[in-house]
Amino acid sequence: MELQQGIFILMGLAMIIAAVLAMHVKDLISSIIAVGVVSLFASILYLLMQAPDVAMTEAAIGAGLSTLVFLYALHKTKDVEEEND
Amino acid sequence: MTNLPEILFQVSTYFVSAGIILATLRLIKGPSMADRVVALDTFTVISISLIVLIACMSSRIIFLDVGMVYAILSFIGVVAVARHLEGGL
Amino acid sequence: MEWYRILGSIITLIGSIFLFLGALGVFRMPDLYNRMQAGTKATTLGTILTLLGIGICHYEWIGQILVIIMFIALTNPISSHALARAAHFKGIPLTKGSVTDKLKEKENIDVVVTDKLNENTEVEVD
Amino acid sequence: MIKRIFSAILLLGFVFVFFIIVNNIEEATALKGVGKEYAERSGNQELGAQNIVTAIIVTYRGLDTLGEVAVLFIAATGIAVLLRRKKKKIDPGKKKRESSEILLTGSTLLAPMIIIFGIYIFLNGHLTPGGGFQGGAVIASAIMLLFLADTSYKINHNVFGWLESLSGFAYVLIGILGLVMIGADNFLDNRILSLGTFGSILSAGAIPVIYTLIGLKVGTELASILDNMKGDLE
Amino acid sequence: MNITTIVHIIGFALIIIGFWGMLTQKNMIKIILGLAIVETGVQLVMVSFGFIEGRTAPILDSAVELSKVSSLIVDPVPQALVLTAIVIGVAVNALMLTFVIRLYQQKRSLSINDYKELKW
Repeated sequence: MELQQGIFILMGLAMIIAAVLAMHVKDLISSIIAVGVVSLFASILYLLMQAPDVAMTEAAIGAGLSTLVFLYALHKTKDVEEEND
Repeated sequence: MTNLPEILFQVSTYFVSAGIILATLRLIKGPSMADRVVALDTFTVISISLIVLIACMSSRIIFLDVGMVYAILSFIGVVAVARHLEGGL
Repeated sequence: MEWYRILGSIITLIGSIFLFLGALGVFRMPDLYNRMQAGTKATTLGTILTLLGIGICHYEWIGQILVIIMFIALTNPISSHALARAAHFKGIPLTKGSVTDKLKEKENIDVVVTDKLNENTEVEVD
Repeated sequence: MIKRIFSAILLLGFVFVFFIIVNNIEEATALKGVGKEYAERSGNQELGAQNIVTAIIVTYRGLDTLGEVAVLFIAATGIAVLLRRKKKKIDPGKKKRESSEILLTGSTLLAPMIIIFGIYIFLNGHLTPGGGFQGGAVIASAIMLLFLADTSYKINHNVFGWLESLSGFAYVLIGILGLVMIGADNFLDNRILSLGTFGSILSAGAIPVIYTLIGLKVGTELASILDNMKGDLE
Repeated sequence: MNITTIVHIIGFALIIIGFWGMLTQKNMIKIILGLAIVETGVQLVMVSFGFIEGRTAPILDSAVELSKVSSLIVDPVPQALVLTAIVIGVAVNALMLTFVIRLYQQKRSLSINDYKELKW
């Protein structure tokens, strides 16, 4: 097996494990982190598939913006709960 | 002897891949979410090396731009989760 | 066979070994703070060495590689600092063999010192 | 219970379809269709852009990109309408925890650097990977870092709104200039400026100008989405 | 096994995992996370349609000879499609999360089972 295919299979396994973890784990923050890991490895796969533009977009969006949008939503839905109590 | 650098680069890629496997195990195991964030931090640093190694193996300088974006933006996600944990979001 | 290519690839190999050891530390260390130590310090050194090796090997890339190294050296400590501080405030416990917790001591001392300062200023104003 | 059986049947159907697709996929060995056409035209330096993806996004498929930017604008407007601010006072007992000195200093040092890096990305869109969408995301990330570091940081809504509207307006205006100056079916053509030497920064006609406008628009829109999601009660 | 097949399998596995999560989870934020995974899978499959083994990225700097471009580069059209789709995806995710926040402010619940007005 060549090195490049090995990296593809390793990244794919890590992505699938992270995706299953994101759907399976009870804790929402861990779930958000796991989705971030999925997008990180997707960016490396795009780079290996000779698509640097797409890799750069996925890196810029998935690194921070997407995580923070989900965290803000989580924060807001908790915040109202505290006010209600 | 002529392709010694290529062999050494391949061995380096194997080491980096082993690092990714170990950090994935920590991501699965991590008892608290802070442990998973540590795994994410490790992933980002390791993948910058992997990106530059891929650029070296395909010998195209344009791939380094992706590494630059990752190097300067990847810490923001970790900071976001950290600020959420300490209640400052 | 140019000597700089061999030198660069050897430096890259050393850096990747550091990366592997850092990830091993993340997997093996007993509590969060030790893991963070392994996962940030060792991997930062490993990444810098890996990039420098590739920069020596392809010497025409050295400008962009130095920019990447500068970004890593600036951003990595900030994220690990924020994470460690958040974990400490969240109350994640230290491992059993830990000897000292300076941040907790510092917080307690801080309160006392500010109280004293306030008293002093009040006295001076009066 | 019946819901679970239905979802299992649906997933099994997906697995079946995907299995057929994976079995019957024939690996591509050559470019064909529009891809080949665009590659050959770029090889002849028709537009003067080194990055073929940029050439496709900005010029060959420019109308689609206008649509994408419109979708982004509608999403941002929808978020702003749904999360409109109510006038409410925060009780002083429930304040956010201030960030540490290191994060504050680091963010004030890093945010201008990240913004300059974003500008570098969308000015070099025709030479290296990257462009307006990526540069806009990078600029929005800089503003996000400021949000994270400083709890009292507020963006200037006037400046952001004007920047967004002006860049969108100028984008459409450049498209109409192509209609006027080149020909009837050349909306969003980049040859309204001279093409320059292939591979230098001031080349490829209007592509850097268009990508700068797209970058400003995407950056301000993503930043305003973040600001609305953050939504501090005044 | 060639690379296109591997990436197809990864992408389809991500799509199925995301759908599984969307169908079985109760929490609305988690359903949106499942949709984000599905998006990633679809984008991976789309990029892999344009990949041709042994060719290089579609950027014509000194590494690509200009006279025989069409036999040296991978297909640029799927990359251009996916690039905009990613940026649109995060805005659409933010819009969906906004709906979730508004629903939460109405009923104080994140569970999908509590919103039954439109069920027949």
